[in-house]
Amino acid sequence: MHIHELNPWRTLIALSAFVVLLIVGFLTMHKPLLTYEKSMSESVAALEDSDAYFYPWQLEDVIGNKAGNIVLFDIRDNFVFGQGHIPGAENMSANNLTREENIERLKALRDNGTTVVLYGEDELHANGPWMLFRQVGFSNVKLLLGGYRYYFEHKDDLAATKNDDSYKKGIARFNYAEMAAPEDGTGVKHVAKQPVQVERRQKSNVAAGGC
Amino acid sequence: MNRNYIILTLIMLILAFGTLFLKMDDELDQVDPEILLQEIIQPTRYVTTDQVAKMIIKGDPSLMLIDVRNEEDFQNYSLPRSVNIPLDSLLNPENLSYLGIKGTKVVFVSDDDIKADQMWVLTKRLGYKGTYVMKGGLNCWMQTIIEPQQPSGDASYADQETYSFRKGAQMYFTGASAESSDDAKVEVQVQRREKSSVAAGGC
Amino acid sequence: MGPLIPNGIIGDGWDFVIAILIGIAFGFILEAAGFSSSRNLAGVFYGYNFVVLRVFFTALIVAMVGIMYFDYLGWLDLSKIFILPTYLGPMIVGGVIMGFGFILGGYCPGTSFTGVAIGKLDALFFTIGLYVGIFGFSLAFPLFENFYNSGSLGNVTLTDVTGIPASYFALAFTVVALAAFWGTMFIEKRVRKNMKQYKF
Amino acid sequence: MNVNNTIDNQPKYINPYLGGVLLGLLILATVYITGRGLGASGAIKSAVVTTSNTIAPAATKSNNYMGKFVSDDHSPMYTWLVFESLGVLLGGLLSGMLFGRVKKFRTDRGPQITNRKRLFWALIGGALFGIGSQFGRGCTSGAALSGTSTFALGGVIVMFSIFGTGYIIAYFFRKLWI
Repeated sequence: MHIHELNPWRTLIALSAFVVLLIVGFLTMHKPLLTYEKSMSESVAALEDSDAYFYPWQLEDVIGNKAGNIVLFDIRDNFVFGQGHIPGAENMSANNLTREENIERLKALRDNGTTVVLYGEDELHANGPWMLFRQVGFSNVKLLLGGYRYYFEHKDDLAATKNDDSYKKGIARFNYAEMAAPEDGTGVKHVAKQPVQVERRQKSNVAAGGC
Repeated sequence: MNRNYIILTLIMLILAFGTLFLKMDDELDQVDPEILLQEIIQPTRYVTTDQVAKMIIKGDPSLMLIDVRNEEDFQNYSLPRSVNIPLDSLLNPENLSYLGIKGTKVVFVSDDDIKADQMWVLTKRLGYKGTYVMKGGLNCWMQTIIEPQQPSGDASYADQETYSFRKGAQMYFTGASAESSDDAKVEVQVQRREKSSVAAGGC
Repeated sequence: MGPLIPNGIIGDGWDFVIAILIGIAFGFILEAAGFSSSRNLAGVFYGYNFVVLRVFFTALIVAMVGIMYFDYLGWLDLSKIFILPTYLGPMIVGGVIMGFGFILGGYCPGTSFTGVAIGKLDALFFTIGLYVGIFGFSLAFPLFENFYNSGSLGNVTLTDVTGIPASYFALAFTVVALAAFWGTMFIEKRVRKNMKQYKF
Repeated sequence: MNVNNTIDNQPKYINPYLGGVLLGLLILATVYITGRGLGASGAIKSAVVTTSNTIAPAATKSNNYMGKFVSDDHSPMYTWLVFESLGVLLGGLLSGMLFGRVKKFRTDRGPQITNRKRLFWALIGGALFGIGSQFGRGCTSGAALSGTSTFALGGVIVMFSIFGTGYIIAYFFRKLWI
């Protein structure tokens, strides 16, 4: 009779307890309300997708009720919304975006093919929520360029904004190099920059220790 | 008796095989979408051009400026000590190593604030902390720091103070000669928490 | 959720209390499994007692597989656990030296502590030897400081180096370990039959 | 079969696989709670640094190796691994008492060598293990077991080189054990 021939029923119990623990883990696993549908690299690429934006002049159709299945969501808070908003817009203020019913609402709108246009005070305001919704698979969510402020300034002649690009982002409005050039006449330097020496992160070991 | 060993072997094998079917994120670690959304709706990530200018002037070692424009624009003009990470090459591991250093404040800069904000959302999804967006971007930088507008005579004291700081900063960043020596004092108490002055020339 | 202490769920103050509790469990398991006897430990190299192999590899595969599941279930954040840094040359040399130490001394550090606890003189001498060895190492450190720091690959995992997902390693280790368990069971039977005397 | 090995004489060790499963779960729990694995040789290192620091503080601080572990605000003994190793001693004692293995001092040895020889080789083996564990950044429990179970490359290297060497040289030292 050797050690290894002893009946391993306790081992079986210990291992089974472990298996039960894992099964309980699987059963109680938190099912998230939202999951990323786009990977990081897809999300980066998706920012170039012009289909994800909604132009101010397109609002005319929405306001005039000519375009079906487009819903405007105003993410500013309720009070500001009450003071003025794009006609036909619904209020879904940013603080409530994480509410389950709002997420469900978006899911329902996606499923029946309705386009959702998000807007905030300016474009920046709605940019974050818009990006997140696109990343979690709401491909029907679009961002209103220029935001409410631009709409408000041009609401009388939205069609004219077709030729206006003052609301567009990612454009240098000034010639930086010239503007910031020293005024003593040394002019604009076009010297290739030396890479800046900055600290980089090592692969982190969070809890140091071991033997 | 050996039957129990067979059962044990089988359990272990099944467990080990099971790991193959676990959907592991090969990707970098990511923040839960819900938590990310909650962070996104907080406006705490924005810093003003004045704050950035102060930090640069003071030489704050914890500041790291990351320029998210493309390389050509970056070569043409960039803020001092900034690092170029074009938005579309963020996921390059070499670029990611700039982020997530303990104790640094990373400020994203672009032409305006949209691209920087998009960068912020993407890096936040990857779980990096201590990242900020320079509100208004370089366009605002030009308007406020490089060519500050003098407030009208009856403007509040705070506005006058902001203006005098900006004139000093302008001199620092461009080498412009100061119009009057009084205005040119560069105010460098960076960390001071300030009440936001309304007329401080927002972009 | 986990790891609890790095994530701040359990305060740092509990660190040492937990250390003692974990140590007690560790010592208990080692001793109860028979690791307090150098005869048992050395047996793995001579084929008369494979208790080291069994305990070691069972622990290894349970922990490996468990970590995979814990990660999947969201209980453990793998990016926050300590990954042993790799120093290629020094680690191979260190392992070889430790291999000699294992055969000659019949213990490894953790097991020698449990041996001391139940009154094994050879375990006590082994522990004194450990102390002497590390002292000598520290004094002579300048001689091989360069070598000690050479071959650093950083805190890399098998997946980082090979690109193969961790679950394949877990499976491979499990299959090999299970095969070894069955194989050694027969080896042990044969070797023991030929042994004249075997006392614990 | 040999005479000594009757059932009464069998040491009451637990089934090795039970020990393994429990140890595996302990590693899991340790990683889950503390984010790192088990260890043992680190405690001896702390002891070395502490004594050296008491005897010759200046020399210790200037020593490139030990100097790293000296800090002004607490003793080098005040580390996680020292407490864990204290626990190992306690746990071993507990188990030994439970299974009736705590007896007067005695020596385990192979049948062909004397006690004195065995103790001599234990000392040498310990010294080698001490040196090796510093090069290997950990011993069997710290590097090989905890390291490998967290899929660290270093752990696997240490594990294979310890056991590989063991098997290669086992033949030459067989007198010690069989």
